[in-house]
Amino acid sequence: MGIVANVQADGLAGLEHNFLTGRVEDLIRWARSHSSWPATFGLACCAIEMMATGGPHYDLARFGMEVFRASPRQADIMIVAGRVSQKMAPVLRQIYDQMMEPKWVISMGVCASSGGMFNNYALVQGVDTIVPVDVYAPGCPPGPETLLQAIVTLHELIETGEIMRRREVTGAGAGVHLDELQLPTSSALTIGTR
Amino acid sequence: MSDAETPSIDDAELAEESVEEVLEEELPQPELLHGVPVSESRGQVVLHPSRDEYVALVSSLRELGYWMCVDLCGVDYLGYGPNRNLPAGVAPERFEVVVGLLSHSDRSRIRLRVQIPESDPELATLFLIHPSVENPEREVFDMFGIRFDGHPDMTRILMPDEWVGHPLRKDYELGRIPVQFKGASTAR
Amino acid sequence: MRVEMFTFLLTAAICLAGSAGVVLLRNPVHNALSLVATLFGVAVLFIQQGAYFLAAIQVIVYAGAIVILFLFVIMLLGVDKAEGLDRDPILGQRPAAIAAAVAILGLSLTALLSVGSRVTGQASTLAAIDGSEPNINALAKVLFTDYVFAFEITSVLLTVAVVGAVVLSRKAGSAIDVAEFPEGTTADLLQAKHDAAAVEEDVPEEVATEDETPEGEAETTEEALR
Amino acid sequence: MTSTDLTTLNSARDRLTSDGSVLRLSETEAEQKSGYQAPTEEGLGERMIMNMGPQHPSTHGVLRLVLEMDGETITRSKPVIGYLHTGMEKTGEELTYLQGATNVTRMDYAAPLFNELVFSLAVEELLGIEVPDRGQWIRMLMSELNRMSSHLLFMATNGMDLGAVGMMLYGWREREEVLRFFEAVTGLRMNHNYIRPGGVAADLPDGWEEELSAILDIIPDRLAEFDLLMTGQPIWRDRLQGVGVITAEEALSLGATGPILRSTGYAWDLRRDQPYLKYDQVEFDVIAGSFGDCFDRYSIRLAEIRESMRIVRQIIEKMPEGDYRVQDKKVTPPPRARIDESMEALIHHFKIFTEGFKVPEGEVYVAVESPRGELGCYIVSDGSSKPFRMHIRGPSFVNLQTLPHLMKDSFLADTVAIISSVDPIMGEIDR
Amino acid sequence: MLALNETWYLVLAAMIFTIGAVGLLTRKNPLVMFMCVELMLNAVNLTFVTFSKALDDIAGQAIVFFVMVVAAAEVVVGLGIIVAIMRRRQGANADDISLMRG
Amino acid sequence: MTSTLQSHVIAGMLANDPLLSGEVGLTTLLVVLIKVVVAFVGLLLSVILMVWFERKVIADMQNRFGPNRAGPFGLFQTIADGMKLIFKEDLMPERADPFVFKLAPFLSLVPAFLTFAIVPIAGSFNDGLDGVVTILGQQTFMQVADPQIGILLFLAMSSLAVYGIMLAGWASGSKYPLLGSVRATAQMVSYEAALGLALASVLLIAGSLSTNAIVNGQAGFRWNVWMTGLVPFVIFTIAATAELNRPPFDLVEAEQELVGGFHTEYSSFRFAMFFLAEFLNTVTMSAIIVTLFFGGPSGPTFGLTNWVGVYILPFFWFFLKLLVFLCMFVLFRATLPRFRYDQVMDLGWKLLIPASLGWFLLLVAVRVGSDQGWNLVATGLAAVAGLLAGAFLLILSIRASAAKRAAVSLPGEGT
Repeated sequence: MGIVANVQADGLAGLEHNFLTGRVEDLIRWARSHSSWPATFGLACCAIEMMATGGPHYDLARFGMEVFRASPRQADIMIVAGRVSQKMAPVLRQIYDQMMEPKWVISMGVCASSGGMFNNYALVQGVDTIVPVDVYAPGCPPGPETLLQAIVTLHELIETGEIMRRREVTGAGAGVHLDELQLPTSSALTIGTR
Repeated sequence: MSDAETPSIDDAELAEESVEEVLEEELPQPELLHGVPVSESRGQVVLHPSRDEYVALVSSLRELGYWMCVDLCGVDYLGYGPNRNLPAGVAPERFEVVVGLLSHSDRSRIRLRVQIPESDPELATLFLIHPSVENPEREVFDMFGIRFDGHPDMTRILMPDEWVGHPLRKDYELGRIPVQFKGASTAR
Repeated sequence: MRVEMFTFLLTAAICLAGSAGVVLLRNPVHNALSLVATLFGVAVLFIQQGAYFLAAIQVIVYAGAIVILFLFVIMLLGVDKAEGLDRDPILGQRPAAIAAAVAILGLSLTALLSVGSRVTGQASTLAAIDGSEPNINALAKVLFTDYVFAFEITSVLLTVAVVGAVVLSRKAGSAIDVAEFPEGTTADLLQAKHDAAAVEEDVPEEVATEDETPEGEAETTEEALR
Repeated sequence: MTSTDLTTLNSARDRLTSDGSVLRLSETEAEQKSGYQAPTEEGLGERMIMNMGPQHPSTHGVLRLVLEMDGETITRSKPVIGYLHTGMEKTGEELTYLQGATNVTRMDYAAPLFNELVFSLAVEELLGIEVPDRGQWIRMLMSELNRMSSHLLFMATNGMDLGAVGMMLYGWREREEVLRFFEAVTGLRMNHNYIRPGGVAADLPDGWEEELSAILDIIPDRLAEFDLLMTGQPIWRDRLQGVGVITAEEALSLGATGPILRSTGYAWDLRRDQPYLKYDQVEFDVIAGSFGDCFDRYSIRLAEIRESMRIVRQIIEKMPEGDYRVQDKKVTPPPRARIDESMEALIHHFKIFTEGFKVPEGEVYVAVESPRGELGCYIVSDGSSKPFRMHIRGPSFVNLQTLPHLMKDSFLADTVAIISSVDPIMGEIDR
Repeated sequence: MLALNETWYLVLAAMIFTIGAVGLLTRKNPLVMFMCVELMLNAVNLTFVTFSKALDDIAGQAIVFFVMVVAAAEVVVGLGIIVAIMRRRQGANADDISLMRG
Repeated sequence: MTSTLQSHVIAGMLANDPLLSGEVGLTTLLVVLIKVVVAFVGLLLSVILMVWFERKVIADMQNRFGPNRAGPFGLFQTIADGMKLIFKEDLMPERADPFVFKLAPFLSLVPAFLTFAIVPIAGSFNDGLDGVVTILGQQTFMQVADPQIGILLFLAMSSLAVYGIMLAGWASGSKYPLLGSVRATAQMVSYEAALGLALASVLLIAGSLSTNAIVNGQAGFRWNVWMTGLVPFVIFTIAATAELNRPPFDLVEAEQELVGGFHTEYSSFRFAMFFLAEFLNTVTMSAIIVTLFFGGPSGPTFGLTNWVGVYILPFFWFFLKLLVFLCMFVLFRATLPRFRYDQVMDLGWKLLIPASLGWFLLLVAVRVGSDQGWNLVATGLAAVAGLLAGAFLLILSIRASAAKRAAVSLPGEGT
């Protein structure tokens, strides 16, 4: 049913570019960036912060991302939240393979990005050895602000099509590195009517 | 004793020898509690049963109110200095299994340290006395390679089944991978 | 008229294709789906002949309940594997079946076509279909007057069927052959382990390997049955 | 304490070792027999092996359960762990005592301060030092707040697991209030490395009382909402009451601690029964259940949030003035201001953070009551500045053993409630 | 163009009935055999309705109603039996049901 | 012969709709076409809004903003989701049954569309008008079709909706979806009985299966919700929620246990179709509830007989009532925990079905009593007494069987 069978490049990359397909492509990119459903892939500490990002204070739903899909088939973003052990690595890869194109990966936290402080026998030193990573969110764990920044960055990359260009260059993920945001959240901010 | 010492088997042998020498020279009568040598560490009571006394001791302690086995872990003393805080009459071995028992009625804890020789890393299981040791014993097996005789499911618990080696042994490398910085020509 | 003919032909094609599917397809789920197609076709034909209520009931009862029940059983039993059609159950059964089919069809067609478009029989005087009265009301009237006894009897039949089905499908104590599942208690396992000289052959592994190999299971039950 | 005696205990133990509720199937075999997309030859009327996880929405991270099911009823099961094994105990042997807290805090990521606390207590025990009063009270304050945030997290996930999506968000909302205070005090929302051997990293910030009382004003109202949405909800009660029942004797035999043990009516709480810090100077109740089911475990945690708030209120009143860490040059780095002034202080600071401090030989086991039960730390020191062996007794690791017994003969849907009620944190289980 | 009259329906019904009969005789899977019985019943129902229409007699439809009820009852009991057999014997087919004898 | 047959057929299908009673011309076809297109587009639009509405309302209940990046107030969020899903890679699992796997989404989408055909959405029902409006000079009803068997069509479609879910789960060829679909089938088939029985009470009052007649019968606030005594409405609503697989009955896709239930293996546009069908069904079911119990589009028209009184106000009332039920479904999702499978079955079989049957019998007794001129109070009391006795017996038998089951299972537990 899907019009696209295998999305490696932009939605309609195979077609000749004219005004119409160009517009359609823009539209598709807009849709993809505004509706990127994350897969529920929580591993460790970062998963808690990832869920907190979905909570009322930070509200992932603003980006249309509250639809955490349990089934990898329906998910677009895999947020690798936490340390990946040697035992988990094959499972991670399997779930990545089960996701449908187009799919994006955010490596959340230093453990996922590089093994972090646990440079030892048990951990995979950097999840980019298993799956291509598009955005690295630093921090241990990255605060929700940092994760949001990673997500917004990813959305921008998708909408501008930059992500595909970068992927072609690197041959893997887009590999965008961010700085950790250290925003004071001490302000009592309550969202909503209450 | 210095932290600059590099752990090696020779040291352990040395340590054993020195303790044996001490034992032969003085031969003091060990203080006994529940029929096994007892020592104290920072105010905590530690019993030192032999491998043969172990199960019977836990069993009788259970009768005495130590109903809960809260903890069971292993220690690899390879490369440790001579002073193991063992009472007289207990010969130090490379491995130790440390069992923590808790009595709710008199709110006290007691600790057991069982010496396990490197040549025969086996110990009887406590499973039929305290079912709570199932996971911890599997962990000790996984991490130290100490087999628990009679344990219903003596398989690896944390590492994958096909993993080689026992990570918490002192002669098992940490597995550190040198950090490589982007653009650097050589690994640092 | 053309519309009518068109509808009939289309529906008839669906019916025939569906019924052929029931017979020819190998996967029971596909069979059931083909059956649904036929049932739908028949429902449309009912509507074409003014039997609205029956058409609705046909969909609700046949498609919505009976075939669902079929599918449920297929999935429940996990018999959704394709069945080989190559082996003839009884020697010559299939040619005989074809012959019988040709005979039945031939006979009925001869009978039907020989009389042309006439339908023999007396038009009803008792329960005539009044064009002004809705079909449902007419049907309801005869059901609750002339056929009220039959109606009550069918309700008894249904009750009996339900009770029967419950009794049949209730899981008897021995529904699962315990012997096939060596559910050794831990103490047993430990005992066995101590007894056995060969410690290497772990008992838990035996537990694991012995359970649910479908072939073995079938054999043991077969023996048990004989 | 209760009517538990050795006879009932023995019979419970024998029952546990012989009822065969644990599926002794190795991981590889379980994989072969089933899997995420395994075939279904067995059909649904027969027993089949099902793998749940390690990446499954309701397994709290990466727990994997191998279930043997008869239809939808679970006959035997086995939790498979290790998917988050981080080698922290090994890493801990490579880090100095000062760095150690950074390591252990990442174990139980829902209650990081307890890990730091138990590690610090163990090191202090080995060092033989006594933390000043204010330091102890701050530790107590922080750990009680952490207990609240951890239990609020439980409320959220428990609600989510049972399909009350709203609860998920409400739990996070309240937790965020507590985290804001943590951030103000420690600078981080999680993995604080705030409680260190010798005291705490920094004194409480100015105006902490006001911030705290603001939190204490908000949360009781919100807990009343929880009562409305969950405690009094008929569907909620139906889902939890009588599900996953365990007796006190079974819990004792399986080494279960924390809310699981207390839900059986066995009121054992280290804060009261083996007091550490200054718990003997505050008033609080140990909440115990009576049925040992999931609902008891849920309501115990809910009540413990209220008890923690009670303790926090007392701490605000009683907080003494004074040092927040020991003034022992060997253990404590010099204050930040002095480093700029004195060369000596700079060298001292440098040395303590590079070499660490030496800890006398010996071994010690210290336990505290974490939100999940008894959190213990066993340290063997060889006199150097790094632990020779550092072992953490994670409550979830031991509590996880109750799962097969809790789940026996329950429905697949109940497993979710049961896993949730055990509240396992995989970081602590796998370490 | 031929006019659509009752014969068309009757011929169609006869064909469906025949197909059902063939299926019943040739298939081995008891579930499929059951489905074939349903096909035959449907063919008969169609005949009834056709005659009801032709003769302007609602009784034909009333009988179809009863046929449906009886079919439902039959399916319920029949499937119950099949489930009971299949539970014991994976992949049982109609030929094996003779084992039930005695 | 044939022409009478044809008009008979059409009259039967579309019953009292005056549009088709006379000569069927081009205008008529045009009107039908317009109605179909309007209904189709309107439904799609309403689904898009419904998804947005649900996400926004739930977000507000949880002190969040909800989607607000895609378009004003996040209104285009659903469109973005749909677009993205269409242009996502498609997958046919290796073990899947290709034909059935492709068929299943349609089977769940089509019934949802078809059911809406019988819902009257406007037209005046006051002052003796029976909802007739005039479009292009043709008199007609504001509904796509008004068959004699109207409500039976709804039942038929809701029983067909099971196919989509059942076959989707089976065709995926993996375990979680299969479990999900078996659950779904059992649940939907059981609750259909309660649904039908609750409906019977309405039909008893209305005396017709045609939705137009049912709405017409409720004109002047003689709404069935109180004419049938509230109980059928409550039962119908609960059963409808279960039929929709909406929380608290969403066991079928119970994420926490079965990952995604029957649609675990579906991605791309096929998943979008299931998603669409779920919300479509919600809208349709709300519309059916409004039609059956709350008088459909009927409401005060303030004596207006012009286009405001015929189109705008009735549609406004209809929409308002619809919104209430949509809100109700959203509220269920936001607050209630999920039932367990056996609890759902117990609720259906042991409570809803007996209760709806008993209430139906009570209504029948009252009806017969008033027809025969018996003393209504006495009849009512006798009926209630009879029902209470029945209920007592039922409870007794349930208790007995539970006790027996417990007794059987106890020795098995092994001491």
